[in-house]
Amino acid sequence: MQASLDIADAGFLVYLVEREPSIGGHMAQLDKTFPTLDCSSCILTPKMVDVARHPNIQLISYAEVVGADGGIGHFKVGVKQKPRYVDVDRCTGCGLCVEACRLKGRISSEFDVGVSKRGAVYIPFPQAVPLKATIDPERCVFITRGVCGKVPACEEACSAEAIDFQQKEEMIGLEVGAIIVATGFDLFDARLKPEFGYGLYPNVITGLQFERLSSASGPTRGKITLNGQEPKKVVFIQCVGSRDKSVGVEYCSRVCCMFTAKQAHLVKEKIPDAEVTVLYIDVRAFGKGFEEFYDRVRGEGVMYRRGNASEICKRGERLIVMAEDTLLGESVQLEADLVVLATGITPRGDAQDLATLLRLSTSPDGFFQEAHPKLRPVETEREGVYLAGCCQGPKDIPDGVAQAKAAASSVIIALRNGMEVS
Amino acid sequence: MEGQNLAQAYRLFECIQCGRCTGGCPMSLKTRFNIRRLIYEALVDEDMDLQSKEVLWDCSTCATCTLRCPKGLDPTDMVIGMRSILVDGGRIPPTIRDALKSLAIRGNPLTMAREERADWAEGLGVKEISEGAEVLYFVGCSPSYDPRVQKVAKAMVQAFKKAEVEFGILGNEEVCCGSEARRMGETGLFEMLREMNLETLERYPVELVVTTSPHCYNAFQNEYQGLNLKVQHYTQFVAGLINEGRLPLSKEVRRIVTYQDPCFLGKQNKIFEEPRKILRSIPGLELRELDRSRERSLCCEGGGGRMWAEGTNPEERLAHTRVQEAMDLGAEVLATACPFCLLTLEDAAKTVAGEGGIQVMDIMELVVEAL
Amino acid sequence: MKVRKFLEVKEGDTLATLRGFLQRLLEKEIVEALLVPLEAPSGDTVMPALVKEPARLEKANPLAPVMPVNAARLVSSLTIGKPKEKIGALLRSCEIRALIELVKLQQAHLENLMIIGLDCLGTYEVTDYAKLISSEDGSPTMGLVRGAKEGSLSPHEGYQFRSACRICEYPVPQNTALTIGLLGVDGKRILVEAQEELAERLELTEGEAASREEVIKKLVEARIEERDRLFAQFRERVVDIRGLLAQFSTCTGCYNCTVACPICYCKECLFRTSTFEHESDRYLRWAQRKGAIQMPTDTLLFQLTRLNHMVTSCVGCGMCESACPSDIPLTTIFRAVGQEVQAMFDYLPGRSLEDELPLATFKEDELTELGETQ
Amino acid sequence: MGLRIGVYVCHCGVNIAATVDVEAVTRFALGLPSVAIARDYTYMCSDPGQALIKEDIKKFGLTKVVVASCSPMMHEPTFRGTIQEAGLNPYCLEMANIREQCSWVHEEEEEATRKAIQLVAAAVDKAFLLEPLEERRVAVTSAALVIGGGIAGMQAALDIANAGFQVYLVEKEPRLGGHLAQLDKTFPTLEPVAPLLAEEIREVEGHPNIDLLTSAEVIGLEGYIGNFKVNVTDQATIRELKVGTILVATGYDLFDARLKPEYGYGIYEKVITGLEFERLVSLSGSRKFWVNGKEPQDVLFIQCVGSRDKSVGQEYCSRICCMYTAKQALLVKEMLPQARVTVLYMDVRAYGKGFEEFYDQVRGEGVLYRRGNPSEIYKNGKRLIVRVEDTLLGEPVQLEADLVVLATGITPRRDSPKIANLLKLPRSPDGFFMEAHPKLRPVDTVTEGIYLAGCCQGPKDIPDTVTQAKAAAASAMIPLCQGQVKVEAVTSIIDEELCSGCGICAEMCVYDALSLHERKGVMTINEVLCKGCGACAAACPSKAIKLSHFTPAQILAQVDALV
Repeated sequence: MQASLDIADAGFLVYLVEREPSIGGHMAQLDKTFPTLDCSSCILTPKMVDVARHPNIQLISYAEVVGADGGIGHFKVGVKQKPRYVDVDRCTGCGLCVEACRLKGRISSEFDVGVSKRGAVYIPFPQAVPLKATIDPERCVFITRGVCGKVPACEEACSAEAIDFQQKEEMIGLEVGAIIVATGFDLFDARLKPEFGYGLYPNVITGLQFERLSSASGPTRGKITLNGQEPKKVVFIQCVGSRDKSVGVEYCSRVCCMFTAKQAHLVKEKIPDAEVTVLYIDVRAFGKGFEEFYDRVRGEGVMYRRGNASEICKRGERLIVMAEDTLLGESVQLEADLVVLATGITPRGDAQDLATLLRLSTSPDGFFQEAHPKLRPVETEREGVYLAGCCQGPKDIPDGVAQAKAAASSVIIALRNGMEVS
Repeated sequence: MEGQNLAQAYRLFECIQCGRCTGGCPMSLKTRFNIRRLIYEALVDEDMDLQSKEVLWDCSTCATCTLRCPKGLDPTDMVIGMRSILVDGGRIPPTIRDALKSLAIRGNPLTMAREERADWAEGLGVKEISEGAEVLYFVGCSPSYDPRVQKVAKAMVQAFKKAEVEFGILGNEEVCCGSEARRMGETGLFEMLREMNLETLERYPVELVVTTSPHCYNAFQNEYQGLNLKVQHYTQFVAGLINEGRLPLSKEVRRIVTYQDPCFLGKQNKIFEEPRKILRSIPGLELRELDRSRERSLCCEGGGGRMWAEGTNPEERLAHTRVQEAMDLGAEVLATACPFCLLTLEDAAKTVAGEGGIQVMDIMELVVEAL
Repeated sequence: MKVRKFLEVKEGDTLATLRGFLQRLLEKEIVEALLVPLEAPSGDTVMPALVKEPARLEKANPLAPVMPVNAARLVSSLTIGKPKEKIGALLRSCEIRALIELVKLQQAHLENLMIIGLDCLGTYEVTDYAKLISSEDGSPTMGLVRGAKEGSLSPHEGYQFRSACRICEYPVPQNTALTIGLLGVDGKRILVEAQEELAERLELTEGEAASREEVIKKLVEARIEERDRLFAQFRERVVDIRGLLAQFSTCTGCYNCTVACPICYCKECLFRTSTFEHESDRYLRWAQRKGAIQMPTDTLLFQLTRLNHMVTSCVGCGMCESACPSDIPLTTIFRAVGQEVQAMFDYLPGRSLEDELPLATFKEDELTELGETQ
Repeated sequence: MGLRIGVYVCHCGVNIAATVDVEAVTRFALGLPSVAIARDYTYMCSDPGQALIKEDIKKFGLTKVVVASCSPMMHEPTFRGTIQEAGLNPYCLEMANIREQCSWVHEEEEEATRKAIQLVAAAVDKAFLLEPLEERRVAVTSAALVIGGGIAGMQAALDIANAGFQVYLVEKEPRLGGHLAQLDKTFPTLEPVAPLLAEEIREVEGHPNIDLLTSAEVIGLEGYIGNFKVNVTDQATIRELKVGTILVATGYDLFDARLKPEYGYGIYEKVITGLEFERLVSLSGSRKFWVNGKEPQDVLFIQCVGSRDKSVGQEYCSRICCMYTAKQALLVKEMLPQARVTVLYMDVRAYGKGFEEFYDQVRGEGVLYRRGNPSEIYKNGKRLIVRVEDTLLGEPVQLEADLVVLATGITPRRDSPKIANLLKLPRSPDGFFMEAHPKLRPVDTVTEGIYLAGCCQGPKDIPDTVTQAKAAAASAMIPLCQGQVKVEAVTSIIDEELCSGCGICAEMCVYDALSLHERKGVMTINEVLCKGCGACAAACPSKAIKLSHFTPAQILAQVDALV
């Protein structure tokens, strides 16, 4: 989004292709941001609106790039527009169809990372841009089985007559001078570390799930509760799927130390009498204001214990986190009502496919490879194709924004030079 | 210079001291055995004195530390290396010395005669492998000699016969796989036993070796370089038989059973499904899972020579904890698939539950009940 | 280097000696004009006047224990247009402190200004002074001048000093070019403190006033004791907004306080603008909603706004209280509230030109939450 | 034409309608004086919603429009656009936030509806008094100034120049390159710095669009975005440069290790800083690495010297020391395989791409990492003794060393208060220049047209610096591309009759938009610089400042409707 805005502000036409029904990415899922504790959606939403409203940006959401031929100055990009089964020109985003869907509340919400449920027709979140409904073709019974009552409930509910089951996949051809890849990241699947019992114990959750829990716009309206109960002992575990060769993730995910510190702070803020412990190896509070924030969080009574957790099991209703406190040199068993796993950042599952498609290379960690690690951090080996954000490697928000603007700079240069030639 | 050499040999410099090894170590809670600190001492103390480190004998080589290490190090191997230094220096507990001596002389750690190894099979009509068979059943030391575990071997035979498996045993030619010798620090002895077994095995044209013990299985699978045979633990083999319909389990066994994953089978070789599959195939049997199971299973303390060394805290036993957990679950039977687990857990069951309390059984014994 | 010298009192007449000294300042062209209190034609008070002709200083009476206006306001008028001639201003401590604040607020300038400070022995209300001077044979002044040596400054029997003076911790002026000292000095001499080169031009004599510091200290301690007593009473009276409302309930909205206050510098007070001229039906609507509203309206808002605007700069001269027809204890209120706010910013109004105005500084923990500042 | 107000209440799907009775709100609005029409609709911001408003403006001849929906942060620009298209001045719009401030925070329908009604009433009362405002634009000088010729400044200058704009690059020193020129190799790739840098410098020097001023300093600045006038000392003369945007890349200083006397830096010659180590290695080149003519046997690196240390006023982490120390430790190990190389640390912050892998490699080569930060260094004979608690052993230890390398941190430049003053840049508590928003505007400053790159904003490694430089270049280019900039229409207005010229407003203004008119003795406002934040209006005791669109009368009308 940032890259699009910069290029569009410089006077060039931008096609923004997003695979999900809404722009916003992972940041839309966050509650507050570290270290300033700004509300994430409060600072993101205006940006999303800017993108939607910008005369030079054409937003193509729920679509995927399927090919890119040509070179700098004359790329021909093929985009596959997936059918939403909703006519976006008619849809007002009123949500009546969402309320009406027979599967309402039965499908785990991607946006809330499973903390809440949605229906087969859904709007990912209230601030979504574009604010249009989308029908999940894999779950909608009318699409999968061909029947849904006499008339599909959504169709019946929609006063704008926007539901359109006849929609087909469409191919869009774009001609562009330069391409920015900002496909983001996936989060490490905590199931790959079975010793933590994620997926087994409902009160072992990931950092992102915590964000949805503590978010005021989330399913619990910002109350940190599990089954209606406030946890009194909360343990945060760092480096879950980071710095861990045993699961093939050698690198540091860069953001988890701080998002954990922030979450620990939020627990302390919302449940002052909660005991909050963070288990860590190294606290990487490297950015501007980070160390200060880490100091503050410790000052608020969050207990940092050096030693990463090895295992989680259950004793009665409580979780037991087994770890060594390496500074005591002793094994400890910590009781917990809630364990939050700081799952790391991994390359997107389809990163390799996209790399092949765009003829980019990936570095050993699986992220897209920049042209030179020091001096050309946003360029790729393919001229005219640039990288922004976490698709190149883990990044926090300001670094992601800076890199996006940097990529925009490269694109503006390319486009302006092209202008002079023609 | 011991610290330096160890650091070099086991790549200890790569350790980031995160503590995952010790945190997961089942012994770290009941003894002063702290593997993370051992690594660190080896790194920072060039003149590290291992001789006084009795705690080294606490390790059951369950390898949780190795599995949990985020940097791909093998602390279990380091403990073994440290033990071998102790063994070389002669500072070892007498019980260990006896076991090792017996292994060297008699090919088993139980101080039993080599010639009595196949006595258990008398009258069962078991073929010697020399008579020719597709499958070699490698019995192992305790199933051969220990009266309790012999029942497992016998059950195995019964099942094999039922499924009409063409199998044979090595008889008195069988010697210990050496797994425990290696883990007690006697690398030389392990290599000798390995050579002996390899030589024996080479002589017979079998396609598959099936073991009773996960320890034997692990040794063959992972530590017998040059063994070109397919090796299976019996749970894999028997699960296969059931799958193919060769072993019909028809009798109901109306019992509530829980299952202890042996470290050498589960954690170390990721064989989690097959034992459960067998148990689930037994009609009437209700399988309840322990909280700590599979990758998070709790060690019974039987491995790594611990059958012959008490360790520094003999009072608290993990096997007791385990039996208690099984009882809390309401299980009538605590099943396992490892001779060491069987022995340690049964011992514990007697103390914790008394006679007539929870029963400890090998999976094979349950299988036979269902035949 | 400031030096301490003395002026010999001629014929036991301190006032005459002082007048002579002031004349000398003009004659020697140390200053070209002098702002000093002259005895008013009515004879029962003094008023600051700008004097060019030395002879006119015959009527000067800086020792009179009365202060009808805070002269800082006058210095503001004199200097805001940046005078071309050097002006000397003879001021009390509270006047100088108010002036310092006004300079920071860009309402006065110090170029071409010489601040002459005089030990303040306390002041009476204007009416009390007038009564005293007409009823007594001598003047209300000399008793105080005599007591200055020991620091025993008791008011005339049956009278009181103004409350601001009773709790004033600054009898001795600071930030002066020239200080005229009476406290701790025997009646035969007057102390003069000035830069060495200035002192040389003033024909002074050497001498000592060994007990001066001691005397001042004792005096200030007694004042602080009185101050704390008053503050404690005030805080007992005013524990919540209702208490405060009671304090201000007699305000008639005459705005005398804003006129008297040396700091209140707005050209036109917001409260005297059309902003607070409401429509008739609005008054009625309010009365409807609350059952009754006090007319005049907005007096509490006015007082709170003034408190809000002034309290960080309030030097405690008490002119507001003297001017108040309703006898609202404004000095105590402003000083007690000011004490807390000023402490928060480590700010003492009038202390120094270097201290930044609290309004223009930011402190992370300032007034974070209501009630947290205790 | 009389006052005719249209009120539009949005359901926001179920967001508002589920807790607020929007129909009741609409009915209420219809009953208010001067309200010509009131409607509710599912999504006011949708195209049909906007069309409805436009139609009504024509049909009813509306003069003011009130939209009750979400936060104005969200859609005020949308609706301003809407009414403008229908021929109204965009500032004749008032919004009542009945979503974020009402339906989202209240659960009880009756109360929420009552509050929504009050908010709408307040908005209508304010709308009575709204006045049309004019938006203006000013032309932009098509050139940029880059202050600082380190890697950040050079990269930014190149980007802007490559996009075809004139760039003035001002460097204080006689040569380009900054701190980077002092380094030997970079982490984690161990690439030599010199050739990389030489290439970059050549490119800058040879660029037709870059006017390079070395040994030059900025001494004066006036103007605003699009039209800055900058005075620069160039050799003995003073040049006035006219530029549209300014990019600050003034870099950093290294922490002075003498401020930690316990380490004996400056006393023991074998205690050196990381940068000195770089020079030592660079100079020794392919030759042996010698200290005092001998190969050191024990080399000790100490992390966090002047970082994460409140005792020397450096609270923050310097971000690069962990990795440059790892690199230096590896270099020693490569040159002297037999030497014992130890790194003393608190946390190893190997956060960047390839960093953890590099840290793994360095340890794998036999560099010993011990956790614990040393307390002091003293001498025993010829050897240095470092006293430290090994926190993983939980024991104090004394380590011998032949060479101690202090990983000194990054501090703001000593002259940064001066630069901050000159450019009117606020600084964050750590002393670095402050960005406009820590998350979403990391290279912008509160002053439009001035941008930040590199370590002057906070510690950064090379790729982050280059990235940020390019990012700042993008920001600095956009106004140049656009050719003109919009000026905020909502600004402060000074009533000269009331103003006493006390200057408190100027102290409050972060945009430096207010100044004293010397002759009149009153404040004046530069409307191009004013962002309409209202800080001055709030601070003015005389209420001589009014903020257009938020005048006291307008706000009081709103308040009155609410209480």
